Amino acid sequence: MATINVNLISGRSIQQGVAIEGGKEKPLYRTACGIIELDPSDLKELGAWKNTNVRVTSEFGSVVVKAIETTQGPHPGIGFIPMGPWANKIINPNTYSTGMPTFKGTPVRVEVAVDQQVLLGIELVQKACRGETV
Amino acid sequence: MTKIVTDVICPFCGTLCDDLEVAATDDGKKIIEVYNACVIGTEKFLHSQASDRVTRPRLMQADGSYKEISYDEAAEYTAQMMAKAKKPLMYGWSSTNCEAQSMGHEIAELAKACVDNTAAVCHGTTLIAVQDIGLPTCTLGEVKNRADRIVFWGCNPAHAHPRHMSRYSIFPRGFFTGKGHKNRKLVVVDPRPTDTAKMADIHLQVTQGQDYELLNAFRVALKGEWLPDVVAGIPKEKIYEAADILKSGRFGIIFFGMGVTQSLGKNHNIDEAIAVTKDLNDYTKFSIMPMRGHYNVTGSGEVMAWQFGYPYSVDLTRGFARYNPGDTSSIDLLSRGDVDAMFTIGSDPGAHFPFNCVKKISELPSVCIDPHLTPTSGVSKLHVPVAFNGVEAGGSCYRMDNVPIDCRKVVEPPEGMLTDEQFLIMVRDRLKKMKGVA
Amino acid sequence: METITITMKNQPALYLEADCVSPDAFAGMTAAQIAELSVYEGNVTGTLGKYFDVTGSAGTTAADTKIIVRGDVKKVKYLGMKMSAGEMVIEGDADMYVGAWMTGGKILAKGSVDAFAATAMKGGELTIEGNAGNYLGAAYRGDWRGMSGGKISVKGNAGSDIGMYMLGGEIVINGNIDVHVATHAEGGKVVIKGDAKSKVGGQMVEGDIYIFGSIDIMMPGFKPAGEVELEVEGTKGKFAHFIGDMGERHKKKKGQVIYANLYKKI
Amino acid sequence: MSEYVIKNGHVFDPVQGIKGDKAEVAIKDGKIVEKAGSGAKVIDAKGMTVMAGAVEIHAHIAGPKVNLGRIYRPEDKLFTCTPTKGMERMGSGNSIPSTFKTGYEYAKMGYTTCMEAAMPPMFSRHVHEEIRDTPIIDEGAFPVFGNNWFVMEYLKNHEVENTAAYIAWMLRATKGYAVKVVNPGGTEAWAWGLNCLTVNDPVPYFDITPAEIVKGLIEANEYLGLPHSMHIHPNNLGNPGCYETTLDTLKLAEGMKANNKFGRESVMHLTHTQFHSYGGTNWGDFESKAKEVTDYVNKNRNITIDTGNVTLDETTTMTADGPFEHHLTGLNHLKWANVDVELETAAGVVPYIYSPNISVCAIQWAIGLEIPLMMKDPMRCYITTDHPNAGPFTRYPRVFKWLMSTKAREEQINAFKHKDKVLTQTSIGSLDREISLYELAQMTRAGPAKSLGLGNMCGGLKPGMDADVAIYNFNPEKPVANPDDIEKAFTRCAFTFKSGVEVVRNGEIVSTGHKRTLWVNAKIKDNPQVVRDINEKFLKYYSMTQANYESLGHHFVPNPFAIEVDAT
Repeated sequence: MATINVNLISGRSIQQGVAIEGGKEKPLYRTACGIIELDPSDLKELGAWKNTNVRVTSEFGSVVVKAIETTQGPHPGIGFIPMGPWANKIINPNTYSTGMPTFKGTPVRVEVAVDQQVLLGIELVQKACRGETV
Repeated sequence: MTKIVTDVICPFCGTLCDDLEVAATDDGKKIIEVYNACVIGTEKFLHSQASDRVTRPRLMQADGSYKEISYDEAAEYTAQMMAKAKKPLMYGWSSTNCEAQSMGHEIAELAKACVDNTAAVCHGTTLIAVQDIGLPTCTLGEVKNRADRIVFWGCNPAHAHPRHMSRYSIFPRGFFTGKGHKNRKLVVVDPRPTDTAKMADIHLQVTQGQDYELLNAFRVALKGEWLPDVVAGIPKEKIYEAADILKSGRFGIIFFGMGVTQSLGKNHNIDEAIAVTKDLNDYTKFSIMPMRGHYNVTGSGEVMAWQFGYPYSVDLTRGFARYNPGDTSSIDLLSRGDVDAMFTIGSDPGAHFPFNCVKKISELPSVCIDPHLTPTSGVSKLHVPVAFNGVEAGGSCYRMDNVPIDCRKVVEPPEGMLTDEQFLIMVRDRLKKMKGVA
Repeated sequence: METITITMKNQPALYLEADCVSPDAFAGMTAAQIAELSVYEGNVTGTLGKYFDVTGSAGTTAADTKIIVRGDVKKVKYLGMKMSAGEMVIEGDADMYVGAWMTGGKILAKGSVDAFAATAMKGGELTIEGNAGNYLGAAYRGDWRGMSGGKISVKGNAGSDIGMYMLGGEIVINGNIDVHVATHAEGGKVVIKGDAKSKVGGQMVEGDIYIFGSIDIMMPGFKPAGEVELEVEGTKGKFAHFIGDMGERHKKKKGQVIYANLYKKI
Repeated sequence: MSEYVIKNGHVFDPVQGIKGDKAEVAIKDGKIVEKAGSGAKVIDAKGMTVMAGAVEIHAHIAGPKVNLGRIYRPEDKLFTCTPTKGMERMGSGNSIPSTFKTGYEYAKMGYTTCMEAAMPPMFSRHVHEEIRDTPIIDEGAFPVFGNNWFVMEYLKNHEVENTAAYIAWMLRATKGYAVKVVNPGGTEAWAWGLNCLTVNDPVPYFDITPAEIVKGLIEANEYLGLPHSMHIHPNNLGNPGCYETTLDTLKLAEGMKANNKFGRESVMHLTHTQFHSYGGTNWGDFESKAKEVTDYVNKNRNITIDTGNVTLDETTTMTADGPFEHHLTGLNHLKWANVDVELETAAGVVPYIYSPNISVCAIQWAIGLEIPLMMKDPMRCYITTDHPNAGPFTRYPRVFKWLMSTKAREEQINAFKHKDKVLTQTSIGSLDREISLYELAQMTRAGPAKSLGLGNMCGGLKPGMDADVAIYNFNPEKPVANPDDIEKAFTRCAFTFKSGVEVVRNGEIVSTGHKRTLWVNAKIKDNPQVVRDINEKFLKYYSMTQANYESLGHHFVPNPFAIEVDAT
């Protein structure tokens, strides 16, 4: 199976904003934030169709999200996961003693994971806290 | 019959729009329609009306299930936790009003706790930079009335602050800006061609993590000094050109966001951006402003500063206030295992902290005060649902430019539900008794 | 010189703040008196003796006092804070603020130390045989008066933001460093014998940085100014000379603009 | 409410002309009374000095720029934060204390009424939230008008009545106390990076001069009959040679007469006069012009002033004079904060160290003392440090020491590195006047109270006035052995009473009292034009709605005290 390495950034999107106000226990939150936006060239290199589940892994953790074609591109080499528990499972928590984690700029590996599920937000956090794979 | 409430303040982002109109039923119980708000603000008002809303405190049981308890029991549980802890962390505050923040600070003082707000994961590094070199800034109306140069650096208002551009920054016609956006030059710096960048006269697609270098190059370019051929992925000609555009305006402003506060360089990115702004004042008038996220994170910083002297990450454990992000900041406290109880209000660290910190929260005695079900409520031992501030309760809030605006109550909360402030008063009174304070 | 030894016996559950552990605070005291000094674990005040065995005795003055810290003090903050004279040896790793605000005396940390060591140091010597954390020899938040004197030596690596707002004194790192070094400095000397990453010397007004290894990304504000032969910390060699930060303000002396210098070994 | 009778103390009360006589002061129901009941608690003030609670006429103690100072100066608090103690909340800050510490420190020094000197109207809710959290002392706040678009547009056509109507609206909307002017026109010019350095420099776009703004605001102030006069920080602050601009500004009040029911005689209050009394053409030939300025003020009875004494500390400068702070950061290269406020004003903040080793700082120190020593009428000259600009207010006792003791002044002059320069550039060395306790009571109590239009309420011990009393451990019958004893005595009161409540005993807080917010409610004739103008500006140019601007509910001002003015 092909894997690609991208630089992960997280951040806001309007769908993320709507979803957090609409209820983080709801599927809409997963639709908005349980995704990774990839450049079409990176999707191609990964050998994945749009809207395929992928496992994204960094030095700090691993999470399953749905790979979608970027809405604000092109940005080859950059992956974007809207801010939320999915992104935070894998971002670099190093604060460099400033109090601020490195939410943007974490090297990650992306691999296709069609048979794995993207969890709901609260479920993801609860399972991960229990030490289960998410 | 319906009644229309006017001049309603939107309790979502730091733009703190105050021109919403809300149609509610005559008995003041139900919201029917929201006018003038962005899609997020509208959702915020309407979601408060969800039929499946949790309305009573819930205590997690040993098997992971929840048991409904009374507010009295919840206040007692919270006060006990605060009284027992050696180093409790009281985190959040950015989605509640200044009155509740003030009451929370009394609790923090009694319990000798650490107090921190969501700047910790948002604009905390901005505050560090401001402490290092200052901040030439202005109110948003100044931008509307005067600005002809707008820079969005590492921020994407099209998504995060949807009405910012129409109310204040790009489109409005003001006193000296009668032609609206036609007289404004827009520069966007972002590693992605975002929806904001697509509107720009110049988009500099900076290499992610090299904003500090690019900002430094701007300062060099303003002075007309030597530059390497390419900085942070941008050819030097483009940097000189952009620097000239900024210099040639009458009134300019840099808005910046988490693209710079959270990337490598952190506080120094802002530090250098402020230095660019300061330098530009040698040629014209320039200001800079952080795009604050939560609608009242600014207020939390203000109240914390006038009461304790510092805008966030305050440690009261020794009985007096101390401050040093890296030591007294939430992420470092949790990552290092330097707290033994977690009190969350008006924010969702479960969703927005790195996972190692969330796991730590799940292992601690913990209380989450939040109208919503959230990842934080999902890992906390006690969840106390409260009225939606800005919808079901009013109170003082501060916009991203520090302008104070008093939020309005639009409808009644569901029967028997308390506001943040009311619940905190119950906790404070109990804690006072436990500590033997009159 | 009298020696007092404190040995960790009861680990704190959280972290311990032991700003009393300095020759200045111990001077003139017996071991029993020292054991009664206050330390803090969160909001609970305890005695030093609750956590440490205290043996030996202190000298009459700080200068006559040597402190040996034994056992696992990875979770102890503020060792040697504000010390003005005397000596301290920390045998294992220590937490934050080792030698912070120190004005004199010597500290030898045989292990590694965490962030904020030697904050705003004015004088004395701090030697770290392991690694140093972030903000080594940096200013306190908001203060433009950073390290102004003394010497810091690190055998291992150091973190980010070392020597921020440095005004004087010397920092020598044998290993590698993370991002940001001597940011906003207006004096002083920093020598890095290993590699640096990026953001080296940003916003520097005055002062000198020597880098023996590589720099991942140069600051655009440092302009090439030729090559020089130098002897640095006992090593002779050819260095590429850069002046900067060209974007920053600079003083003039006798009509000449004074820049900060960055020397990179070739 | 408790009754008290203060016995055996040496009373200094300019309102009644009592100059150190042993007199009884009786307190009942929050007021000074002729005689208290037999059950009154007796306070023995033997060997002590008894004065009315002091009145602060000009300090920056609450609001956005003060808090910006707190936010951006963690180093101002390092190692000095104070713990919860009895009734006291935690405290922090040296040059910019937290709100709690501000209230406690003033009360401990015997101050009971304080004025926040510059309230940006748009930020009035913030100012009032901080005032609410400042315990004990009564406070008012001065909204700034000197760069306000409405004011400039009205006064361009000399529309005094409309200006007055606008001021009345603004005082109501912001719960403000007086008309404050800072660098008239210059701060609006600063919105474009420019300034007005003389009273005749035109304000960009608005086609008006600072002189016209100042004169018009005095006229509007007297049209309304407000308790305080127009309160001005003139153009060209802090520059060598600025005294000429100061004299030009003072002259604008010539021929104007006070019109009010409060006993106020002045029409202009010149604040922090020290910063406006500089001669010379550069920092090298910088010199004092205190004599020229005080000569003018001595001759013109419709002017009051305060001093702005430099205390030789590290401090934080903050002012609505935006261009000045930009100028200052260029001189000392320390961190610069600036906030421009739409349609109204601006503010800047820069830390500053008044070093006794720098000649300019030492000369500034001398000028600050020359002014009160040269003023003939202590009822028209008040002691301030323009806190925190020339030094923190907590240094008042040290300023009193310098004023009351030539020996203390000599000691300080001898400690300066550039002593000779101080002596050639100022006349501080030749002034042997020592301010008496009675004069001190005039300069810190009766005088500022009168200028604020509060002369019937506070600043004195006459029966019927508020029972604000400060008792100092200072025996006026004993010669002062060491000038430092003066400083010590005035730093911590033996007792402070605020509105009849004992708030300080032996220098410690024993009650947080019933703090009030003072504001002025001016009634005017209906003025539809001004109402329309206000509506229009909000629709077009403000970034918040008029309804939200005007909403300043009870929770912001929980204990208001409105001073009513009728100008209908």
